[in-house]
Amino acid sequence: MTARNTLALTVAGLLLMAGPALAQPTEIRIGVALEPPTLDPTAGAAEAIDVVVYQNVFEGLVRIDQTGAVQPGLAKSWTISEDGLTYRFALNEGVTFHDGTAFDAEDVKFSFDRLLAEDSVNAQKALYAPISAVTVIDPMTVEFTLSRPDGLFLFNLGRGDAVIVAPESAANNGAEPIGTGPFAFIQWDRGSRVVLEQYGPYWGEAPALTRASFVFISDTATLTNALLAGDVDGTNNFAAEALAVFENNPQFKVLVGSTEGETILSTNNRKEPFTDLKVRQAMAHALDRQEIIEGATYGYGVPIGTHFAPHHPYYLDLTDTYPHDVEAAKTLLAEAGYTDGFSATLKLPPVAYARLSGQIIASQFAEVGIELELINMEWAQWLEDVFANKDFDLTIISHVEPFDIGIYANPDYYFGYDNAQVQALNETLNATTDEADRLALAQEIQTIIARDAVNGYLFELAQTGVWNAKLDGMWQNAPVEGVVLRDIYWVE
Amino acid sequence: MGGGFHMTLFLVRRMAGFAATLFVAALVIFLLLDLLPGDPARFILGINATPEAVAALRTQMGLDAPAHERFLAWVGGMLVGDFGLSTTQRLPVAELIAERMAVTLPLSLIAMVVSVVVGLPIGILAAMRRGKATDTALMVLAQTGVAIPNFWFGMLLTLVFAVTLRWLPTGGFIPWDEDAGAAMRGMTLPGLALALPQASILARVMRTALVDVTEQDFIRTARAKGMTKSEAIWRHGVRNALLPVLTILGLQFAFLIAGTIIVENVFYLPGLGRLIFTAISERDLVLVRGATIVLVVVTTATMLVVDLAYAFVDPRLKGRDA
Amino acid sequence: MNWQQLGRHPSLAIGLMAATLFALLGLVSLWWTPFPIEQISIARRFLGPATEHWLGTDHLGRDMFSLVMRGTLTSFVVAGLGVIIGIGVGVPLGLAAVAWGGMVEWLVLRLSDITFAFPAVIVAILIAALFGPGEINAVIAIGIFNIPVFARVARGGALAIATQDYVAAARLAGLGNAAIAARHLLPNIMSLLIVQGTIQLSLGILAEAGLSYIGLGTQPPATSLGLMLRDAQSLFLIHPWLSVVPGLTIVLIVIALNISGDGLRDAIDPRLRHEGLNHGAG
Amino acid sequence: MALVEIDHLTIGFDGRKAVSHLSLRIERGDRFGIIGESGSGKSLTALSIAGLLPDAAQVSGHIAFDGTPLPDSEQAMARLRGKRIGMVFQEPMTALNPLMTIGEQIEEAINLAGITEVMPLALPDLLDEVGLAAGHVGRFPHQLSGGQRQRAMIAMALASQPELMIADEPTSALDAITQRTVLDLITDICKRRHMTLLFISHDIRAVAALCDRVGVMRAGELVEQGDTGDVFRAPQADYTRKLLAASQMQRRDRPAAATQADGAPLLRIENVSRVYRHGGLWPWRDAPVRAVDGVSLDIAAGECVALVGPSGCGKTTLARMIVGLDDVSAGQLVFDGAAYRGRNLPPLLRAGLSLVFQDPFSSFDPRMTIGDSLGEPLHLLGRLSRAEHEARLAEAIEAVGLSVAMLERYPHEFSGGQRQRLAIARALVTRPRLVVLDEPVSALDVSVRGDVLDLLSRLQVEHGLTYLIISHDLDMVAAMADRVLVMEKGQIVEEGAPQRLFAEPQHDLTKALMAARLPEIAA
Repeated sequence: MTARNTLALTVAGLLLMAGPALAQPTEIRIGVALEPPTLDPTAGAAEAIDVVVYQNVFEGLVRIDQTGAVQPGLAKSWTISEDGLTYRFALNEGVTFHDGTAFDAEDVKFSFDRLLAEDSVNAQKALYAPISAVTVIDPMTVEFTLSRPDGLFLFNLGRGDAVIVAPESAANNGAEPIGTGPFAFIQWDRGSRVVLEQYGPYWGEAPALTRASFVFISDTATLTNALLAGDVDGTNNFAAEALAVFENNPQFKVLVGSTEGETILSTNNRKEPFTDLKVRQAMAHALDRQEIIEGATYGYGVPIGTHFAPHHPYYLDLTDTYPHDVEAAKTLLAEAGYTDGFSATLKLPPVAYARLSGQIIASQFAEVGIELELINMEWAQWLEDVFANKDFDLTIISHVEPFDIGIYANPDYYFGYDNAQVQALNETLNATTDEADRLALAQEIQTIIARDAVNGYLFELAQTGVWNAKLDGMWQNAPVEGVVLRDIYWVE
Repeated sequence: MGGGFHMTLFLVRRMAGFAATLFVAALVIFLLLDLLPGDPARFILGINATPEAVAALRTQMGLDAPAHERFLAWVGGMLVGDFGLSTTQRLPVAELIAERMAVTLPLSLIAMVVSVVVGLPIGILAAMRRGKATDTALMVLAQTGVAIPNFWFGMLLTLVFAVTLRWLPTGGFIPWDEDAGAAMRGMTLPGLALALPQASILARVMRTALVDVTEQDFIRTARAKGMTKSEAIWRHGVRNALLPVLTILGLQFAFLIAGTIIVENVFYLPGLGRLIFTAISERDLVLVRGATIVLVVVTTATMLVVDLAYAFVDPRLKGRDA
Repeated sequence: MNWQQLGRHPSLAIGLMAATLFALLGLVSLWWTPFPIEQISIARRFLGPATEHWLGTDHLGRDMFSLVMRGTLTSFVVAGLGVIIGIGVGVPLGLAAVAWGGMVEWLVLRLSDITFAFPAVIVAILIAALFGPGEINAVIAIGIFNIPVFARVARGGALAIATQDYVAAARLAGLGNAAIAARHLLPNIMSLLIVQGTIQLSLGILAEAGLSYIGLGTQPPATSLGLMLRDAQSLFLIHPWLSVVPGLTIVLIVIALNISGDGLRDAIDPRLRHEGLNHGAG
Repeated sequence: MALVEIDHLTIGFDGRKAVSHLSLRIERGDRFGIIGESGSGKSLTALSIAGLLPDAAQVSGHIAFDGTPLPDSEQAMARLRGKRIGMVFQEPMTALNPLMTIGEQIEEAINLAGITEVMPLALPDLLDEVGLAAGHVGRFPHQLSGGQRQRAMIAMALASQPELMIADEPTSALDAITQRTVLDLITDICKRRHMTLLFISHDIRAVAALCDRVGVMRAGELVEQGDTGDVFRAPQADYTRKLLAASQMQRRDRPAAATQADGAPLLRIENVSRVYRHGGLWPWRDAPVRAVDGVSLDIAAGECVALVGPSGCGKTTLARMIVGLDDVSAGQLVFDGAAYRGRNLPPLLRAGLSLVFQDPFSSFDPRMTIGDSLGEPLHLLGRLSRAEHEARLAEAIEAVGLSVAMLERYPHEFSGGQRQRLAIARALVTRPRLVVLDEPVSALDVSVRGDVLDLLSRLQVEHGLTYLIISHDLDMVAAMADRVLVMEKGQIVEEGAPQRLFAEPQHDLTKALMAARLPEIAA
C-alpha cells in the first residue's frame, strides 16, 4: 500500500465503522455534474436535460437500449415499406400522460409537427429533415413518410429530441415536464435537485425504484465527499482523476463503459497552415495518444484513429495510421516549408478533458516546433467563436452524437473539411439500408478521413460511473445521453 | 436641534442618493451585459442546430429590439416588480431570485451570527489581555483564520464532520417548508466555512477598535470614578468600539450575500452567486442583470442601514450628513 | 522606518522578512526554476518529495517546487497589479475629493458607492464573460474592488491632513488644489497607503485563489497558487500533498503580509508609537 | 498626618525619566497647586496618586494616601479612587463618554461611590452644586458647551464626596469667561466642603488665585514648593522667577514713527458677511448660519489692530476671508486699493498679505524641510532666480533670529517657540505689508511667549508691518495693540484703544471679558 492511499483508506475504514448506509431500498439519489437549463428535451441540446428526463419522464416511439439497439417504445411494432420511405407504427394502448390525459396517434403527429415547424427550437431539427409527412391512420396507428431513405431514422426516433409530448402540456415542459414515462416529475429545486416519483398508472412494467432525485454537484471533490458520506448513491459519470478513491472500496462499484464521444483535436482545414496535408500529418505524428489518454483521462479513454466509436460494429482501428514519431513529424513540417515550426492558437472549452489534453498536446507539439497558445473559453463564447464564426486554429472537443461521421461531408461544418469523395460516399451511405454495404461505406470514409488527418483523433471518452455497491441495473455504456432509471434496483 | 425633522431630512437625502446609485448601477449592468460576446440562442440550441432555429429563438427571446428600448422596458418592469423572463429557463426572474434568496439570505445570516458570536468575544478578550500570551495566541488564530482559503476550509469541514463523523450532510439544500431541520443542518457547515474568515476579521477589528478606545480619555474618567480598568473597558469601551465594528459588519453582510459563490460550490447549495455564475455561462442576460441588480440593491441597502444605524447608535451623528 | 524601529517590532520584522522571501522566490522563477514549468511528463506524475523533485510532481508530472515558485510570482503579480490599479485610480480620486471638495467630493463618493455596490465576484464573472478568464481578468476585478477602498482611505487620511495649518499655509502661498494634493496631502498619507496596500495585497492573493477556484483566475499553462490548489482539490483524498503545498504557501504568505501590515501600522502610527507618553505629558 | 505623601517618586518610559525623585506632602484641607510647562511631569505626578499611570510607565518611590501606601491591586485602587478621590481632566469633550447622557454618567459615578443613603437626592443636589440645569441630564456631551461639560465632570468628581480632588488643567481648554467661572466654582466647592485640592496648571495666575500652597515643576523635578504667598513674593528658583516675569505682560511701545497714517487705509472691510449653508443643493437644506454679519472696518498701514471675542464669535472666519482662504457671502474687501471677495485674491496681492497660525506644530508639513516650507509663498512672486530665492529665505530666517543652516532641517527637530519663529519667518518671506496673527502665542509655553511677542514688535518696526491680531488673551492684546475690536456673534460690538477699552468697558461682552481676567500676581 502506498502512503498516498492511506488517507483514502482511512476515510473508507471510518465509513465502514459508521454502520450500514441509510438509503431506503426503493429510493435513489444520483449526483450529476450539470444542472439542466430546462427539462424539455425537445427545446435544448444540453446533455443534462436528457440525463434527467430521457426514458424516465419522456419516451419516444422507440427506445434505444444499453447496447445502442432500437427497441419498441410507445410504438409496440412497426413496418417499413420496401423503398424505405414509409414507416407505419402501431401504438401501445392504455398509455397516459402524467397529467392523466390519454396518449394516441394525434399526440405523435403533434410532437413531430411541432419539431418540424418553422419556429421550432429543436436543436436536432436537421436530423428529422427527411420526414415529409406524419399521418394519423387511426388513434393507435401513425404513418411517417420520408423524402429519402434514412438508415438512422429509427435510431433518431429513439433520441430525446423526438420524445412524444402532449399538446395540453408541451409549452410548459421546460419547467414542469409531463410525459408518458415510468417516472413522473415531482419538483425541481433549482440549483439543487430534481425529484421524480414512480408513475403508478405507467403502461409498461413498473420499475423497482419508487423515487429518484438528481442532485446537482459540479465540483469533483464535493461529489467525492457526497458519495463517501452516502449523501448520494451514485453518479453516472465521475471524473476519472478521482476514481482511485472508489476503485478498491467494497462499498462502491465503478462501472467503466463506452460513450459516443469521439474526442478530437479539431483543426481548421480552411486555414493556413492546416490546409497543407503534410502539416496535418506532422501534427498527427507529433501526438502521443497514450500519454494524452493517461494524462487527461487517467487511462480510461479508448484510443481512436478516426472519427468513429470503437465499440461500434463498423469501427475500423486506424490508430497506427500516423504513429507517434517526433522525427517523422519534423521531417513532414520541413517538407511543408515549416522547418522552424509555426505557432497557432488552441481554443479550449470548459471541460476537464479538453483543458488537460490541451496542456499535454501543447507540450508534445512544442517538441516538434509547433508553439500552441492555449485560450480557455466559456461554452457560450466557444460556440460563437469556434463553432458559429469558425474563428480558430485548433480546438479540442468531444463529438457525442452517435454515428456522426456525416459531419465530414458538410464543407460548411466548423472544421471545414471539403472532400467530394467523402461527400458522395456519405450520400450513398445515408440512402443504403443493407448492413454489409453500410459497413463497407462507413469504413471507407473512416479510412479516408484518417489518412487525410482531417483532425487529430485522440480518444473515445469513457463513461465512468460510481455507484453504491448495493445498486444494480445501471447502464454501463452510454449509447445515448441519459441515466435510465427503469432497470435500477437495490440488492439486499 | 429639531431632531425629528432633521432625521426625516437625513432619511430623505439618503434615500435619494440610494435611488441615484441604483439607477446608475442599472445602466452600467445593462451596458456591460449588452457587450458580452456569445449568443444566448446558440448556447441553448448547441452545435448541431440550424441557423433558422437559432434565429427563431432569438426572436422569441426578444433580442431583436434596439438597446434603449430594452433598457427602458427592463427598468420600467422592475419598478413594478417585473424582472422579465429568464431566457434559458423561461420563468420569471423575480421568482428564480426569490428561490435563491431563501438559501443565500439565511446562510449569510447564520455566518454573520456565528462570526459575531465567536469573533467579538475573541477580539474583546485579546484587547483586554493586550500584549499577553492570550492576546498573541488569539491573534495568531485570527491571522490564520483570515489566511485559509475558503474552499479549502470548507473541504476540511466536510471531511471531518460529514464524511468521517457523518454528523452533518456534505451539502445540498432541502427547502425550508419541506424539512426545516434538514435545511438547517445543511447550512451548518457552509455557515461555519463562511464564518471563519469573517469571525477572524471581526476579532481583529474589535481588538483594534477596543485598544483605540481604551486609550481614550473617557476610559480614564471611568477609572477615576472608581472602576477597574477591565470594568471601564466593559462598560464604556465596548460600546464605543462597536461603532467601527458596525461598519465592518455591514461590509461583511454585503460581501456574504454576493461572495458565497465559492462556498455554494463546495457545498452544492443553490444560492444567488451560483445562479449568476451559471446564468452568465448560459448567456441568460435577463437573469444575470436581474440578479446583479438585486445584489447591488442589497449591498447599497446594507450600507444605508449601517449609516442609519450609526446615526441611531451615535448621538453625535443625529441629523447630520455623515 | 529604519532598522532600529524594525528591531522594536519583532513581528513586523518576521512578517516583512517572510513576505520578502516569498516575493524573491517568485521573482527568481523568472530566470530560473529547477525544472521548466511547461514540461509535462505524464510518466513522472504524482512523485512524492525526493532529492530530484524537492516537493514532488503534480498530476501532469511537473515539478511542484518550480510550480510553487512561479505560482507565487503570479499570485504576487496579480494581487500587486490589483493594488496598483486601486492606488492609481483610487488615490487621485480620494485626494481630488478633499482638495476640490463640493461637487467633486460628492461625485467621488457616489462613484465609489457605485463601484462598491458591485460585489467583486460578480465583477470578476462579468469581466471573465467579456474578455475571457485569465490573470488579466483577475487583475481588473481585484483592481476595481480596490479602487473604492483606496479612494476612501486616501480621502479619510487627506481629510485629516487638510485641516492642518500647513495646508492652509500652502493655499495662502497660492498653491492650487492639484499642487496641494501632490505636495502636501499625498506625502502625508503615504504611510497609510503602504499599510492599506499591504492588507489589500494579502486580500488580493486570497481573491486570486478564490477566482482561480471558480475557474476565472489564472489559466493553464500559466500557474498560480490558487490554480494549483484548484487542480489538486479533486485529488485531495488520493494525493493530499498536492493541496497542502500550495495551500500552505498561500496561508503563510497571507499571514506574513497581514503581520507586516499590522506591524507597519503600529510602527508608523505616532499615537501608538508614543504610547504612554501621550497620557500624562500635560 | 498628610493626606497625600509622595516620597522619591520616579516615573520613566523606556528608560527616559519623566519624573525624578519627587517628594511632596499635601495636608488635609490644603489647596495645593503644581505649576509647570508641557512635559514637566506635573500631570504624571497627579495621575500616579490616583493609580492611573499608563501601563508602560516604570514607577519607583512611595505614595501614601491618608497614611496608607497605595494598594497594588487594581481592584482596591479602583475602590479608593471611587470613594475618596475625585478627578477633573483637561479636555471635557474627550473625557466624557460620547454615547451616554450626562445624567447617566453622573449617576454611574454616584453608584460607584456606593453612598446609597444619599442616593435619592444626590443627582439634583450635585447638579445644583455645579450649576447645571436639571434639563441637561438627558443631554449627550456634544450637546453641551465646554463649560457645561466641565461642570458635569466636576459633578462626577464630587459624587463620592471625596477627600481629595485632583484637577488636571481643568480650564485650559475653555475660553476666558468660562475659565474664570469654572475656577470660581472649584474654589467655592473646596471651601464649602473643606476638600483637599490638587490643582495642576501651566497658568501661574490661576494657581495664585486658587491655591494656598504651590509647587513648581520643571523637567520632571520639583524645583520649589511652599506657601503661595511666600513663593511668589520671594521666589527661590530662577525658573520660578522666569515664570513670574513671563506672566506679567509689559506694554510693547513702539516709536510713533512706525505708524504712518497716510490717508487711505491699507485694508478696508466693507460690510462683509459670511453665511454657511449645510445640506448641499437639496431644497430642504438647513437654515443658514451667519458667521460674520455685516462687518466694516479699516486698518491703516503700520497699525496693530486686535480682534477679540469668545470662541465662535466669527473672528477666525473674518481673518480667513481677509487672507483669501474663504469667500465673503456679501460685501467686499479692499487691500491696498484692490477689491477682492476672498479666494479671488490675485497672487501679487496675496504676497502682500500673510498669516501666522496659532499652532506651530501643525503649521509645517512634517515631510518637508523648513527651507521648502518657507520657500512655498515665493511662488506668488513669479519666477525668482535661485540666488534670489535663497537670499529671501536667508533674510527671513535671520530676521527671526535663527540660522540659515536650519533651512535643511525638518520641523520635528524644533521646539514650539522655534517653530513659531519659523512660522513668522514664512509669513515674512514675501515681504508682506499686512500680517494676520491668529492667536500667535497661545499654544506656546508661558516662558517663551514674551520672546515671541518681543520679536513681533521688533519686526513691526523694522519692516514697517501692519498687524491684525486675533486673540482672546486680553493681556497680550493690551501689550501689543493700538486699537482693539470686540466681536460677538459675527458683529463688532465695541472698538477703541486698549487702555480706554479695558478701563471703561461699555458693552456687556467687554465687561464680562474684563471681569474674567485673573488678578495679576502682586509682586
